[in-house]
Amino acid sequence: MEHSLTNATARVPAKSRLKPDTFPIHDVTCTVKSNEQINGEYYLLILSAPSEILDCRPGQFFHLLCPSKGGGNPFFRRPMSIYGYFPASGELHFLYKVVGEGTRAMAQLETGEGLKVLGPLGTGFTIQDGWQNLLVVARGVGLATLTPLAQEALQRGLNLTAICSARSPEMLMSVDRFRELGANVILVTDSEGSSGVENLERMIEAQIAQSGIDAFYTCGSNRLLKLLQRLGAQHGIPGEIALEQQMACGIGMCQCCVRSLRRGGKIIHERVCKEGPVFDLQEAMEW
Amino acid sequence: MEHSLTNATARVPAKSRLKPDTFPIHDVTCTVKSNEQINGEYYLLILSAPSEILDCRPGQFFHLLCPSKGGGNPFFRRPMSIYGYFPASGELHFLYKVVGEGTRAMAQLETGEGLKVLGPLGTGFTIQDGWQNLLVVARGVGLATLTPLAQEALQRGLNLTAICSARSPEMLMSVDRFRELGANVILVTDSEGSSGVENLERMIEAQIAQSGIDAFYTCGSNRLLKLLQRLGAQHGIPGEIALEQQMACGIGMCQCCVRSLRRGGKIIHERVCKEGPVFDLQEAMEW
Amino acid sequence: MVDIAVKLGSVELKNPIMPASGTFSEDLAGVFDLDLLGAHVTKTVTPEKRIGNPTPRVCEVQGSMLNSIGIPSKGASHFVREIIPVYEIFSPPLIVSISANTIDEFARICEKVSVPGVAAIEVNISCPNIEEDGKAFAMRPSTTLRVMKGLREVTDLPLWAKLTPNTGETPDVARAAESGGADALVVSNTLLSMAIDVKTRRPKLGNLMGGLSGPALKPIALRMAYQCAKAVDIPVIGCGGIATVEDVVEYLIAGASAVQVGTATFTNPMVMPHLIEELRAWLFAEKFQSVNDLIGSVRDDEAADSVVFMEAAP
Amino acid sequence: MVDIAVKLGSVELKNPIMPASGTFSEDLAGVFDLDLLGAHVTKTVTPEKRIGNPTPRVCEVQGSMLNSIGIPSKGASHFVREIIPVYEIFSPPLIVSISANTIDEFARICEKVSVPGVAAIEVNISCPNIEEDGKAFAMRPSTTLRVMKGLREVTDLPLWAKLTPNTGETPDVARAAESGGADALVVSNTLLSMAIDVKTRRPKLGNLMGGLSGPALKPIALRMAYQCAKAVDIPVIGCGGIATVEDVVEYLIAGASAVQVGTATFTNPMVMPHLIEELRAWLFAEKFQSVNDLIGSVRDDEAADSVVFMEAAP
Ligand SMILES: Cc1cc2nc3c(=O)[nH]c(=O)nc-3n(C[C@H](O)[C@H](O)[C@H](O)COP(=O)(O)OP(=O)(O)OC[C@H]3O[C@@H](n4cnc5c(N)ncnc54)[C@H](O)[C@@H]3O)c2cc1C
Ligand SMILES: Cc1cc2nc3c(=O)[nH]c(=O)nc-3n(C[C@H](O)[C@H](O)[C@H](O)COP(=O)(O)OP(=O)(O)OC[C@H]3O[C@@H](n4cnc5c(N)ncnc54)[C@H](O)[C@@H]3O)c2cc1C
Ligand SMILES: Cc1cc2nc3c(=O)[nH]c(=O)nc-3n(C[C@H](O)[C@H](O)[C@H](O)COP(=O)(O)O)c2cc1C
Ligand SMILES: Cc1cc2nc3c(=O)[nH]c(=O)nc-3n(C[C@H](O)[C@H](O)[C@H](O)COP(=O)(O)O)c2cc1C
Ligand code: FES
Ligand code: FES
Repeated sequence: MEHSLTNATARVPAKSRLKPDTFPIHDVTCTVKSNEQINGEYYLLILSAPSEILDCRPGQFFHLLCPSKGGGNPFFRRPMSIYGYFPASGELHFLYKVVGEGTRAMAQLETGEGLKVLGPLGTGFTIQDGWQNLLVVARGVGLATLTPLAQEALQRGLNLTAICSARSPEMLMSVDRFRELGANVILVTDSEGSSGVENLERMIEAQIAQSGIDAFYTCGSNRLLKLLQRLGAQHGIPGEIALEQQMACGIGMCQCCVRSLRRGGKIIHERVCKEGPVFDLQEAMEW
Repeated sequence: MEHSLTNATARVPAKSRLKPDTFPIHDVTCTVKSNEQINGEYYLLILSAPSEILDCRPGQFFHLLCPSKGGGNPFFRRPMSIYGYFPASGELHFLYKVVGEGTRAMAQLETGEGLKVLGPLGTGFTIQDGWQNLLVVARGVGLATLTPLAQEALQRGLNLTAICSARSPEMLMSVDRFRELGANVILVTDSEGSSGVENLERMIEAQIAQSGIDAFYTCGSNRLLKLLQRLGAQHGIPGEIALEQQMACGIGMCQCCVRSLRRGGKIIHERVCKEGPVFDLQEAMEW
Repeated sequence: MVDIAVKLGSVELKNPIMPASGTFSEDLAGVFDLDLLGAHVTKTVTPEKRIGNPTPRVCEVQGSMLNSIGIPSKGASHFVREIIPVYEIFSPPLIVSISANTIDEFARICEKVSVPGVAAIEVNISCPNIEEDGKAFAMRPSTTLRVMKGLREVTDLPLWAKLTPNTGETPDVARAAESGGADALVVSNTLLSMAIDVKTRRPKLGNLMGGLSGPALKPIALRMAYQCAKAVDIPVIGCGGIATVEDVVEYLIAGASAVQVGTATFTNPMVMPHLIEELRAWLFAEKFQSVNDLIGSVRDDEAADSVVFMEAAP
Repeated sequence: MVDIAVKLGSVELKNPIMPASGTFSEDLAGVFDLDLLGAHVTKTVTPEKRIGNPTPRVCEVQGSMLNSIGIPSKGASHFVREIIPVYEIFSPPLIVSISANTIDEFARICEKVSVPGVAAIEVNISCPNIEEDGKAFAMRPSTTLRVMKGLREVTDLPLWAKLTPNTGETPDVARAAESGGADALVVSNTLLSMAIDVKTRRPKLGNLMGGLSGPALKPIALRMAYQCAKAVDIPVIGCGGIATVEDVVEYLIAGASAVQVGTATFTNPMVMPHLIEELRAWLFAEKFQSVNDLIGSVRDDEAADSVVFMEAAP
């Protein structure tokens, strides 16, 4: 886990960093291009965004200042993974599930309204030089977090297989998006009985045997975490997982967003907003 | 100062009062019919209101739950005199000046929106049986408070003269309304030099000499209060004044809205929301 | 039908919602049927006539309010003669709030208001008093104990001690009130605060400082209610910032057996009857048979005991 | 040009805006030029490594927040070796916040962080400590005096005592800190509070209770800043709920010579540089030559002296 990742904010800032035009974190008001419900629970928010905030890495997130709408009055910002970033068209996409006050308010945003976003934040996924075959296994909103990996794989000419898991086929999002990005998509659902751990394990083992897998990427499910940790250990395949934790500042100051990790035989705390949200798969702990 | 005024809430409630259909104070959501700026500072708000809240007395007020609009978030309700109440057409009118957070929010109300109003509240003006010639002297928003007196005088077939004072002629509101209600309107303004105390005194003395005055009614100005107290004492003419004070509850519970009054050789405190806002002219103290 | 009756020692309430002292009077009978309430709580009355503080007596702060009313009072005799009889026509228990500057005066007024028609006496020990150089009795365990003992001697009526948030010793004060003979605790009164008008540079209250009430007070008073419920065996009555049914439920879960609603009535005079109905509906939806099953049901077992009485943050 | 420089004893600030401890780190340099600030204040560091409290460590309450971070710390040695040097590249004075469980440990860490590059030491005496059965030093005048005296002996750097709102004795504690050798007071830390999730019936914080900060704290901390400014001759630094330039001005009028901004940075990371510009603009519009003319200019002369130290409400 070295390479490409030039996440400036993860290190102590050098003096040169303090020049006004080089601050890597931006707090800007974007304009809502569209905000549509794509199925029962999920919304797709498309913002028109200035190019300086679109220099993102897959796995990074933005901290969104939800409006006081829909009766609520969310106080903190809400962290949201970058579902898509498009410097060419000046677009920033979020895929989100309505769960509480903040996301309820977000769902009320209308085209043309402003939304303050802070970012890009956190440390994203790494793809090591020489890797060829990447496997993404995700469920729920985790799919949003992992989709930009396919964009990066496409740019770099790598093979990416995405196993997308959901309760029922109607719940599967971002499958089209993954396909558009040239990923090899496998759908598994609870309702069809295909999302069980045994079935996944069989499919992954087959893939390892067939073309090999250089790295696992996952997010959002304890069950998937355990499975991939086991397979990774067995086959010596590295992996990464994006974790969630409640956030206040989003930029590393408040220490509220820590998660426990296993490292060097000890349990340590790291900040999801700063060292994370992406962590080494084997270091991650069930929750 | 006895008569007609059947302000139920001013007395301890009798058991019969506790039956659900006889509560004199209503908390209802009215619909905005219109809300228009009528000159630089003043707005006229017309609400569509249920008839049960339109059994009002001149001088009474409503307690308005201003919306969280225009960036503000007013916490308390805001007291506003009834500018007009029309059971027949189901309308309730307020004339207000934009001064702070609450009135700024009110000014943003649009046709069709709801506004919660509590009332009618307080003890209004009294018109004693046998009185024929009433004199109203008012300035600023005080005109709003006094206008319904003209409505009452018209209904009772009494003569009412309204001396309306303002900084400049453009600022004079409710003059048309007074005229509509058959009042004899006299305009005085600072810009024309006609609003000085000497001029007012001369006009009032002339009226006393000519047709006589049975009672004074005023509101809103220390200068007018002093003048009328003096003339009232000299000529033995009774009078009433509507006073203002900041309010929390508006119905007599919190004791925040007291004003000092001279009564029986002592200085006493009375609640503007309950015993007031209308008080005896001679008891009122400058502020 | 969900049972929402609660017992506060010997005082039975048909529901756990009652007004907070100083934010209620018989004037509210002009708005709804006061028989709906769990109890009636009067404005604090003092032995002698008091004029109260200079105006402005209230101001707004971000989503809440400050007050420095100063307990204007017509005195105890007037109260017993004129006010108590007004409540004869109502069925809920009448709780009379009293305060005084010295323990002697406190005992005197306590005796005076121990009359038929009064169900319990709420002892407002959260006001500055002259014996303790301006500090309220409820700021310290020692003075709380002394005043409660003094009152316990002169009345057989239940005594509810009303605590103040202006202290760092809430659990100790709660235990002192219990030892002194309190039958219940009301938690809490307002928190000393200030606001300044930046244009005039004058304090927004005539009295310079005043008490914070409303939503901003809720997390503080809820913490106190929780601490008190852990510290004593007598019932705790939650008070501070309650405006929604979730607020009521939060206090009950924390261990309060009933709640008082103050500031919310100013902006929404119908709030108490609404809360009663909403509480019933909430309990029904959550499948509770009785409100008593909710009281004190906080799931705090996973947190270390040691932090329960932690007195400072973070 | 309006002069907005202030002096806090020997520490000179080019403007009166600085971050509050625990709500700031060098990470903010990713957002704006930290040289703009009046000073830099580090997260409280403890002598030894501490892991901090269980999550969730923060929650929202009506327009404000609670936290129980629990001061995770890599210990004083790591701090001196790794963190202090980071600030060498910045020009504003560096204020190091320290805390400890006993007076001895406090003295030890105070000595340890008294190194070049540190302009002043902020003494966080608002945390529970084991010597005083879980009470913070700043809850009582006696313990405040003792700890400040202990620190005064071991360092020549200016000492800023950070007070707690979890007390009923603010003016006494302020005077004790001054007597003990404090060069300035920071007023204040967070107020012990609680929130419960009504669905799960669990406390919203892993640690059960935590500190209230943000707008709800403002009227309380402003009152304390005012009381402290009246009580002592050393400078007072206001802290609590500051989010707008009016908030800054309110604290300065009340007598604070500078302010710290905490929670507001979480929702608006650019708030401090904005406040600096807005303060300059406000002073200009109100025709002040210097911010020093605004400090302590509250027009409280019309209120009786006696109420100034009133400790309870209403
Ligand atoms: C790095 C990161 C990336 C994320 N990306 C996405 C995404 O792409 N799509 C998506 O739908 N969701 C995502 N989440 C989860 C999302 O942040 C929460 O669903 C959201 O904050 C809930 O806010 P609420 O007000 O609707 O819910 P409430 O339950 O009302 O929120 C209360 C508080 O808890 C916090 N909170 C609640 N759930 C979570 C959670 N799962 N993670 C972190 N904080 C939480 C809120 O931020 C808020 O502070 C992400 C979380 C993290 C940490
Ligand atoms: C009985 C009564 C009748 C009134 N009738 C009218 C009317 O018909 N038209 C009109 O324009 N105004 C009237 N007023 C004044 C009106 O209530 C205030 O202008 C209004 O409350 C200001 O609110 P704000 O938020 O805009 O101002 P802010 O200054 O932001 O208000 C801050 C606080 O002070 C209170 N306050 C400010 N000014 C006054 C005031 N003059 N009187 C009482 N409280 C005040 C507010 O209610 C609020 O609680 C009346 C006041 C009273 C007491
Ligand atoms: C205007 C006002 C007057 C009050 N008067 C009294 C009083 O006389 N006696 C008393 O014990 N508490 C008094 N209180 C405190 C309330 O009873 C209550 O403890 C406090 O307001 C917190 O509850 P709330 O947030 O629901 O208002 C008063 C509060 C307000 C706002
Ligand atoms: C997340 C968080 C962590 C904090 N950590 C510390 C700390 O380590 N040391 C300290 O003295 N104060 C700490 N505080 C208190 C703040 O410095 C400040 O006193 C308080 O938050 C009030 O200011 P505010 O309302 O502007 O946030 C912390 C506050 C928050 C919200
Ligand atoms: S959210 Fe503040 S450190 Fe991560
Ligand atoms: S406003 Fe409450 S008593 Fe008048």
